[in-house]
Amino acid sequence: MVEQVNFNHSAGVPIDERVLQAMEPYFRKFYGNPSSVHSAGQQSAKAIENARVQVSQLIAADSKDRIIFTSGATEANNLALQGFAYRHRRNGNHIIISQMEHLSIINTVKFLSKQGFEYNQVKVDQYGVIDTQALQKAITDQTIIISIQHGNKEVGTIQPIAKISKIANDAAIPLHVDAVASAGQIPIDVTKMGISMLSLSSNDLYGPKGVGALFTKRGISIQPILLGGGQEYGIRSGSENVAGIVGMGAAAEIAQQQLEKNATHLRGLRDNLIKGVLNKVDEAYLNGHPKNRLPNNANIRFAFIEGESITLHLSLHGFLVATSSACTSKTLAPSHCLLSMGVSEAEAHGALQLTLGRENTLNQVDRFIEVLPPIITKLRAMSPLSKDVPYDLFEDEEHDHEHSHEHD
Amino acid sequence: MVEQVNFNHSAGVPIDERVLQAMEPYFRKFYGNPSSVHSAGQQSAKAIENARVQVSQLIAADSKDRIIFTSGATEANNLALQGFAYRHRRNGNHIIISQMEHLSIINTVKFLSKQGFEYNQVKVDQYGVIDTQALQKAITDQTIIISIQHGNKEVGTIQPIAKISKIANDAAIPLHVDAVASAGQIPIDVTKMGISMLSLSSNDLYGPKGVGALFTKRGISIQPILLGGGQEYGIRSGSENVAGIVGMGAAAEIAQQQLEKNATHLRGLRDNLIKGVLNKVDEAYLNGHPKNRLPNNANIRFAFIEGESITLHLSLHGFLVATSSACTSKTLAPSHCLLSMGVSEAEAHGALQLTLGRENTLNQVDRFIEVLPPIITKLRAMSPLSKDVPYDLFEDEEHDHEHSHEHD
Amino acid sequence: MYTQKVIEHFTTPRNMGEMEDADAIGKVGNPVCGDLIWIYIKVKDDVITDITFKTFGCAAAIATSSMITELTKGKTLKEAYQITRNDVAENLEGLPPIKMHCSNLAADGLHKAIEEYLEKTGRTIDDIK
Amino acid sequence: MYTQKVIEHFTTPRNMGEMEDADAIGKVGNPVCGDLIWIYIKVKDDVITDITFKTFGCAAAIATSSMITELTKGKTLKEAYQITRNDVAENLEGLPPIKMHCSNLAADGLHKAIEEYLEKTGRTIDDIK
Ligand SMILES: Cc1ncc(COP(=O)(O)O)c(C=O)c1O
Ligand SMILES: Cc1ncc(COP(=O)(O)O)c(C=O)c1O
Repeated sequence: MVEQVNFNHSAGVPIDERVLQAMEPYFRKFYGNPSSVHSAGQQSAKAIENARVQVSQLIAADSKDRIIFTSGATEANNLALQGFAYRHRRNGNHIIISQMEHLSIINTVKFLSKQGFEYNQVKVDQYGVIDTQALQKAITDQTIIISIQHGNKEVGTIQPIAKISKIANDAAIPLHVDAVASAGQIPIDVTKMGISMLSLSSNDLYGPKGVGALFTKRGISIQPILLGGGQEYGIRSGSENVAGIVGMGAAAEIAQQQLEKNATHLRGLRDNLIKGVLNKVDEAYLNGHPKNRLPNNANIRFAFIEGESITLHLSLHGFLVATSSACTSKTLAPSHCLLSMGVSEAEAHGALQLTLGRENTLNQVDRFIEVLPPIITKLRAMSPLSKDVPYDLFEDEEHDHEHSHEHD
Repeated sequence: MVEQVNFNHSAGVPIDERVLQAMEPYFRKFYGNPSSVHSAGQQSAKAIENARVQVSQLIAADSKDRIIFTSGATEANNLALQGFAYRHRRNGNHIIISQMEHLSIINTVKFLSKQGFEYNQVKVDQYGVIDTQALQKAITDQTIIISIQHGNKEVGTIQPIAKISKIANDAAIPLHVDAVASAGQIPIDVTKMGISMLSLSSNDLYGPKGVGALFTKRGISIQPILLGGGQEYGIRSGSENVAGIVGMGAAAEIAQQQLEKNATHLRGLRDNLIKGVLNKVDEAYLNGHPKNRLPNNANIRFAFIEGESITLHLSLHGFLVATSSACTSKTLAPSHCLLSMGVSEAEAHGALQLTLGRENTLNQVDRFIEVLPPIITKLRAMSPLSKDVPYDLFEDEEHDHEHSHEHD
Repeated sequence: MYTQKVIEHFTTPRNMGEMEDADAIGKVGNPVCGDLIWIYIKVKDDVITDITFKTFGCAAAIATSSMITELTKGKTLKEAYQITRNDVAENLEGLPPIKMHCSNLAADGLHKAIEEYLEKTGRTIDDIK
Repeated sequence: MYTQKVIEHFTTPRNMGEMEDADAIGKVGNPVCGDLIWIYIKVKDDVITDITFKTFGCAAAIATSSMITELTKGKTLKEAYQITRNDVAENLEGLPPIKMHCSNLAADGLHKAIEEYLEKTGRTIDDIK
């Protein structure tokens, strides 16, 4: 069998062995409830506090700030927005996000908009970078919170958080940052960056799935979503996932210690990957910002062919990669990020999303650059589209494909 | 060092080794996102569907029903009540629960009561059994949902769900059952029992913490709390905690297969424990129902002394047990269950909550019965309270203890 | 998620390519939706003597295109017109539910090519049915 | 969660028990709140010559009761009255934050016993301060 190479870390990251080892005692031995007075419970409580410190250090949080452990990034984002919006409703009902946000932000503000809130989605440029002037203009006297992601997992673009935070702080509006894709990849300093809330995911730090965290700066108050026993400062009830939290803490510590080393390694791979592919394949384009991008992300669009068929060929060569093609999503809807960046729906189908991990090697990248071009050639030979028969020939045509589907 | 004996399974259960083994591949190998098309992702997706089947079998759910995986029982209870209440608001705004419910039910309905809902807490008798006549009377034409727990983790009482479900079904009101403490202990058949929604916790089945599930019967629609990528039938977004879900599935399967065997073992230990202690210690009383109680639960109240001091002595002999004494809780508030059952606040302080687990032995129970009586004797010798100086001498006194605290 | 049969037709598609002297071409789909299938046919005495395809689309779109050419070659127009979406899916030993629409598309392409051919020869499908 | 010192005073409390011929008893707390402390004192020439306690309560309540009797024995009423909650907690090498109120209670019990004794002898605390 061919070697399996994972270039699809956006869909899941293998847990670091050291993290798993740190977790194990909390499955078998210290399974006590942190609220109980017994030594096993006390040990769990200590371990959780230790994990809080480990996570705060990754983002340079102050000891007066809070790290609230959740079941993942989705819950952290929901807690940040729902929790803040409901608590501060009296101050206004307007929320600002961007077009590049993850669905756990977009669908949360859509949900809130049914509860009397309103929102703006600030537009982005062709690289997916937020239009800060548009952000400035979107602010009203009703705006209570701004939520902008740090890095985009799909296209790799990093937002100018310093600029964004200045705009927010000048208007005295708290800034929530979804740092799920950037944490551990690039440095984060919530204090220097002027961030009031920040969401993290454990798995993206090579920790276990099913854990995440919301940072809230001292003085920021939010309302709980999950009510119950009052765990996590009363803001997130439920018996603590002790092993999971310990794992996230350990993962955060490793991520922080190795940040520079990992980022350098990944940037090297990424740049080779991008250069190699763009050199060897015609009509291939980089999606996302050419410079301000996550160290582990390469997103490349291939004209005239569809992404799922590329990924399937690649997987037969052992390479696991993702595509932004709508064909692989549950809803068959194209990536809202690419569309926001001005990529057409048709072109978006041909985008490959390559997300590297610590364990990837230059060798694997070199092999990928060998394997990919013949696949592209083969699929292009099969496609009715080409420079002579471009996508836009079809723009006005009736979508009979969907029709036939409906009549089925 | 003395052997550590855990009689405090209500505060956490050690994970079953077989469960941990089932989980391990999903940490290291099949960490793919179940929504992705790759084999690793497909393997995760299959594993999750398998876990759904394992969990449904534990509660005899139909394949048309849904098992929605959550981050735990607290989330399952919140999702059931918030999700149902918001979705069916048009049909009414009244919710019925009981006095015995867990805080994740009580605090959720309290929260909902700030959003325009109303609730009744049906009273219970001295054994903690719901007054079904009171339940019947509590129903109004505004009642949209009834939520009653199956078994009580603290005092062990099992509710007459069949009767309760008949009342609910006669009134055409869906019944939610919190089966966190009963699942795996006593048989559950959601179909025969006429249950519309049911909450489960993985850890209570000897699975990992941080996982739970909500069963919803076919046709029951609820609104999501966590918005995002649309996982779990669109009702619970967030990348799936694959290893955790696999663990919960494996735990459910083992729990189902061994249910009779484990229950028999635990009932034997429990009955010996209760008989032994009540025989050897004066002024000791069983809390909860004498017959209809969970196989693993013994809750015994000792007059004139306080629970935390008993548990500390016991822990020095290696026994980990819990107390319902307010002194061990974060809020210093006494157990609302005992109070509902008519136990006075003063008496509630002397209650020991003994929750047994599969790994406990008759030998350990025998040793406990040897160790406990001298501890009770010693603490009673220390206490100013006795038959001659009973609690109620103090009922009308000023609470100067709290006063001095306030002036601090 | 795909059957072995789908993978096989996807990796080594039958009858792939443009047909310069095609008697008719059935063009269906739209790149906006992610699928575009062109079915080329050559017809003699109302028998499909040759058939090829070009497809922009996912693995299912490619495999169904390949399969439909295999099912069709040598059939009369009438027989070919009766080939259904299900025939395609069945011969591929199944398609994932979310991909069923792709098998529709290949069959639609074939039907459209036949209709186009008939139109050129001044007939409709009822004339040969 | 408890220091070794707390555990030691809890398991082998000093000066535990009723004092039949006590000169005064300071009764504080309430079983409803989970703590009840009775401090018995014997006084000679304004010196506490003997002191015992009886306590219903948690480990912290018992350990602080024991500690306060140890701190007090042989002290003058004036000295004893100056013993604070912090003295008790410090001598126990700390108490968990949530248990700090228990150390209040033991000190309150001692103070109440002294006040009661003074009242019996027709004085107030200011008379000896
Ligand atoms: C930027 C961002 N935020 C939030 C999430 C949600 O994470 P999860 O699905 O782990 O809850 C994702 C998932 O990929 C993400 O990329
Ligand atoms: C009956 C019942 N329901 C719900 C819960 C909440 O469980 P968790 O804290 O694991 O979310 C508990 C916890 O003990 C419980 O006993």
